[in-house]
Amino acid sequence: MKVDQPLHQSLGLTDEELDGIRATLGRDPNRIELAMYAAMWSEHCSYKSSKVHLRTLPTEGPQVLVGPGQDAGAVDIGNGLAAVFKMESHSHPSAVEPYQGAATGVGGIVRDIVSMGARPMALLDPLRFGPLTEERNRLLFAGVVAGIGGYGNCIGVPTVGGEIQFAEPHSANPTVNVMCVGVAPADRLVTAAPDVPEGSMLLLIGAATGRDGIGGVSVLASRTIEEDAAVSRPSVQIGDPFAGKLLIETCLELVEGGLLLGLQDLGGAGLTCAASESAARAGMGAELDLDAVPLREAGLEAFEILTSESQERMLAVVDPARLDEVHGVCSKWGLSSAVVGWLVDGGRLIVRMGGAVVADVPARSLADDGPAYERPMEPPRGRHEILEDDPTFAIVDSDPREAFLAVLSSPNVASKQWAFEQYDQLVQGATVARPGSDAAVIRVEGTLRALALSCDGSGRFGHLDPYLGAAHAVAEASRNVAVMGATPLAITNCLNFGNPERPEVMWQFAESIRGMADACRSFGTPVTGGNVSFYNESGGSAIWPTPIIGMLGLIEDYRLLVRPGFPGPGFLVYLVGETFPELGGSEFAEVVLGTVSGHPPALDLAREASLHRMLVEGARGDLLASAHDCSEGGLAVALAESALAGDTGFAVSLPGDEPWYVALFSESASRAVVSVAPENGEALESLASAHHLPLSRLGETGGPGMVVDSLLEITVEEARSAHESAIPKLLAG
Amino acid sequence: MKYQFQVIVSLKPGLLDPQGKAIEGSLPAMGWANASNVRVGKHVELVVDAETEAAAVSQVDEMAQRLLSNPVIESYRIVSTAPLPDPRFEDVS
Amino acid sequence: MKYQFQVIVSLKPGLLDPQGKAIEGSLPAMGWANASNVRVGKHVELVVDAETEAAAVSQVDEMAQRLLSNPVIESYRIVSTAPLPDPRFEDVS
Amino acid sequence: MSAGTPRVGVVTFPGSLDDRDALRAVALMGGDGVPLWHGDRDLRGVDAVILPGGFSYGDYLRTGALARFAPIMEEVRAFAGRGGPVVGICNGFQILCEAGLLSGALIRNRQLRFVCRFVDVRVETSLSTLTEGLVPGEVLRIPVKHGEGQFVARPDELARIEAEALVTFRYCGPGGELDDEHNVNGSAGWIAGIRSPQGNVVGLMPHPEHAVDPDVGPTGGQPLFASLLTYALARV
Ligand SMILES: Nc1ncnc2c1ncn2[C@@H]1O[C@H](COP(=O)(O)OP(=O)(O)O)[C@@H](O)[C@H]1O
Ligand SMILES: [Mg+2]
Repeated sequence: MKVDQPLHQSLGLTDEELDGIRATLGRDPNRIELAMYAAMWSEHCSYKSSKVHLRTLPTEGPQVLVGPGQDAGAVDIGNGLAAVFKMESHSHPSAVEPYQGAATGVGGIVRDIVSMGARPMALLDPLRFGPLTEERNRLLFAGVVAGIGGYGNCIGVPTVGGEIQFAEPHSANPTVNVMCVGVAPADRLVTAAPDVPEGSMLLLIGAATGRDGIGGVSVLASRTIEEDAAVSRPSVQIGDPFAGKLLIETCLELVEGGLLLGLQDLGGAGLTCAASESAARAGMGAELDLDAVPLREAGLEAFEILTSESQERMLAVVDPARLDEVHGVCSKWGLSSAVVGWLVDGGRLIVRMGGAVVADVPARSLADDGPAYERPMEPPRGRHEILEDDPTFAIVDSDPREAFLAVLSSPNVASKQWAFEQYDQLVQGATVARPGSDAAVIRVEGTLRALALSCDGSGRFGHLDPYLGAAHAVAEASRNVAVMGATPLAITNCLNFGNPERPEVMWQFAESIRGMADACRSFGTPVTGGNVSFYNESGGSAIWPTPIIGMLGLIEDYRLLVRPGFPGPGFLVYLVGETFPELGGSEFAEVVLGTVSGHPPALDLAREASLHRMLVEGARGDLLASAHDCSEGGLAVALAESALAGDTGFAVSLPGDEPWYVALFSESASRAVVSVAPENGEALESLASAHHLPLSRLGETGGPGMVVDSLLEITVEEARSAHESAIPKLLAG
Repeated sequence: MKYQFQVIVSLKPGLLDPQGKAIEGSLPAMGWANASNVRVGKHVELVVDAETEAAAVSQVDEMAQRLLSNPVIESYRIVSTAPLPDPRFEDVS
Repeated sequence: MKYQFQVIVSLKPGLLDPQGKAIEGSLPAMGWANASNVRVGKHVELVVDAETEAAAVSQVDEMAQRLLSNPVIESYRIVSTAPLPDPRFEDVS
Repeated sequence: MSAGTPRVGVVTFPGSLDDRDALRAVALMGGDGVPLWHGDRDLRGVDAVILPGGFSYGDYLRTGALARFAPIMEEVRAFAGRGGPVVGICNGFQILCEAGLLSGALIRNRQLRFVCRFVDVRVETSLSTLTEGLVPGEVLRIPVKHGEGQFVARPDELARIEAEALVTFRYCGPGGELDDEHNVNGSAGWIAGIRSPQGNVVGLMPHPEHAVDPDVGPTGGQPLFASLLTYALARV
């Protein structure tokens, strides 16, 4: 922090923003008010750079119960139940302290689900790191994975899926996103209640407030790391998963007992955010009494109490007549609860401490009236050169077997077992398909329904063409749930980008939104919420644009779900879809040809949507013996993973007349590898033609080897060892 | 010469210590309501073979910084194993 | 009166210490092949409010025995927080 | 509750996680699951007690260290003393060791990482509440999920555990073989579970409650619950 800077600037507010605050208040804000605005109007809380773009996303559909704007989105999953889900980034804290950063990320997203009144049932963790050949990246990777497990395992929410990719631009800036999914009776969702009476109590439940994460949102998440290398250390928060678990149980018992009028988690901007949003949503104001806030250490100043990001706290809105019952539930679970304020008419947030009013501002101005910018945008220079340098037309003289092993053991493609084995995947007893499947599947208690969940993001594709990259991410996420037999329902997202004040970054962002919106419209999967993480850069070089899509699909009868593994010998193997010469941005191009360039594969959104419908129909009719989507590494990897998952070899011929490396490694979209029992071959063919999808019969399952024409022959065991040992070997240094 | 050290690693003051907090929370039920300020850290013992005590100390210091503690959230101190002040306190088990 | 204590809990000799072993295993690669006998234990600080020091000590002893250590695998010792012998070794971070 | 249906209590401590799963497994296997609360001094007349998996008190200080002081543990101790069947799964096993109801202790996994994986365990004795009717040598597929499951004991203690045949389960390969690769956490003697000398108290790290429902995965936990219900029924 520069010493000679005016206070508002050192808190991250611009001169114009200060003028806006003055205009709202009709006077100069005092230091405490300034700190409150700085937190609420930070990029992280106000979405000031992204708002105008986010508005263009499709958010409506008959399945949507709660759209963007709440702590989490909710969709109707039948039987009177709602699935509540949301994704969030904790990249900045994780870059500073990987274990605690990731752990508190889990804690935060789980509380978002709880604050809707839903029981958290599953976590997924899409992650991005720099190459594991560097020690710093290994430490970040190991620390983040341990932190996610450390928190998720301890609170009893299974981590059932995720995604891990490695790329140099993520070296100093890991991307750590966490998605949580919960389930609640649809009529019990805790949403903004417009008719909460005046005098309703604001009850702070959970941990005492300390100095941790003071200014976290402005310090960590709204600037680049190096701007704050010195300042950011005191902002590190330590997660207390045990307290987190007690908080989950307490809140759910309160919700089930009908004891609450509202519930908000305390995340970024702490009490300021929770109080101003609670008041604004009720169309009211609030009085806060900081002397009533339980403190972890003496001597906290008002601005510290107001902006502390101490973890494991929730703010409940309670009818005074039910206060005793509420206190009773809290103390049953060993948590403290304190009335720290109440709702008042008139719309002002009035804060008292030591008997004096220390802040008095309109609640709405904090919560809803933050600035919105239309930041300048411009495509990055040199973009056309990279696109035109397409590896599809390179001269390839590699050995097929070596190329195959290189791709299979590339860290992006290799098994992520080392990571997901550190996660409890089973607690709650609902996990029908665990990590290692295209999508995770969790069943919904008391029904035959199940949720299929997948997280996907674009790495290279998004770098080369952010519009296509984001559209591919939605397509792959939908395909991943559809191959398991689930109808894609809706998405959440986390948009990870560099500094939005740079026109190239803003352009990448806008293009990504456009791609995501187009794909979501075609697939009928509205966006129910999400999170934006900017300033992921250092030394003027940003991470690749990384929009991560969290897809939620629905299976009506989980007994009919389809798994990726070949079920055994004697099944017919087909490729649904068509392979084009599209090596731009492929794993093969990076690993074997050493280039990240060219045009990403084209995406025919209508064909993609037909593929999803066909796969779901095939699953419902119990026709498919296995199904696995083709994405990174192309047909070669899809076949290999089906063989590994089912411990069954295959013998196939390549369809079409493209060169072998195109047929094996092109990453053309809208494809899946499926197998069927021999008697079902014809049914599959007519199903595909009913959906106007190309279908090629490749061969049969069986035997100890993976055999492709006379090009390639490799035992399942050798392939397994390449696939499974790659990451542990790299971690061993 | 072999020098024996103890490195005590603790969470920096002001940071939440979830372990200490949970232990403290359960003490009253065990009849020890008069105990407080519980903080849990790590205690690492090790032996360093070096020419001089000064060399050993500077090596342990580096190890404590780079390997045994996490400087972002923890501080450490180094104690050379001198006889303990009062035999009453010695290894009582 | 408030008395401050440190309780140091360590694995009994003869029992394998997986953390100590892992640290020891990583030392040579970091250039510290001359360090050995690494054992990782716990360091618990606490304050006891009691009439006399003797009362405080006997309570901490009971806490150490029943709660802070597991006698099946761990031993403990109690240190009352006296000034450290050599200022060089004080909190160096 | 029909006559002749054993009632199996499952204790919820602060931080218990697999308590609902254990209750569901009991019901699926034909018993009556009875939720019990750590702060009560009441076993509600159950015929068997399960201390479930999870992270009671966050596993802070030591796994199971704080939970063993819970009021209900006095009742559990007395119940075990009367020969009542008591099963500790994962965190429950750790609590039973801390409470001195079983020998040994569980420390951090050899690899210092949490591990969630389906493993094979070999039944070592039929003289326990969980293995009545099972044949020693039988191999069951059951998941583990723990960070601190490495069984240790002082050498003399370990020798006694072996001499008295208290080992109930060992980690093994698919054919029952004991090799390093299949020792999932580095436990002494591949020990995955042990019993009290009377056999009515059993602790194990693997989670049989997550291996009873064929809709979700392997069912190696079924025979163990069947045995527990039979054992408990004998007391009804
Ligand atoms: N960080 C992670 N946490 C949990 N599971 C993961 C993680 N990374 C990958 N996985 C799992 O590994 C499997 C393969 O991942 P991935 O190659 O990204 O799948 P796909 O290409 O089908 O999207 C999936 O089941 C995924 O959920
Ligand atoms: Mg897939």
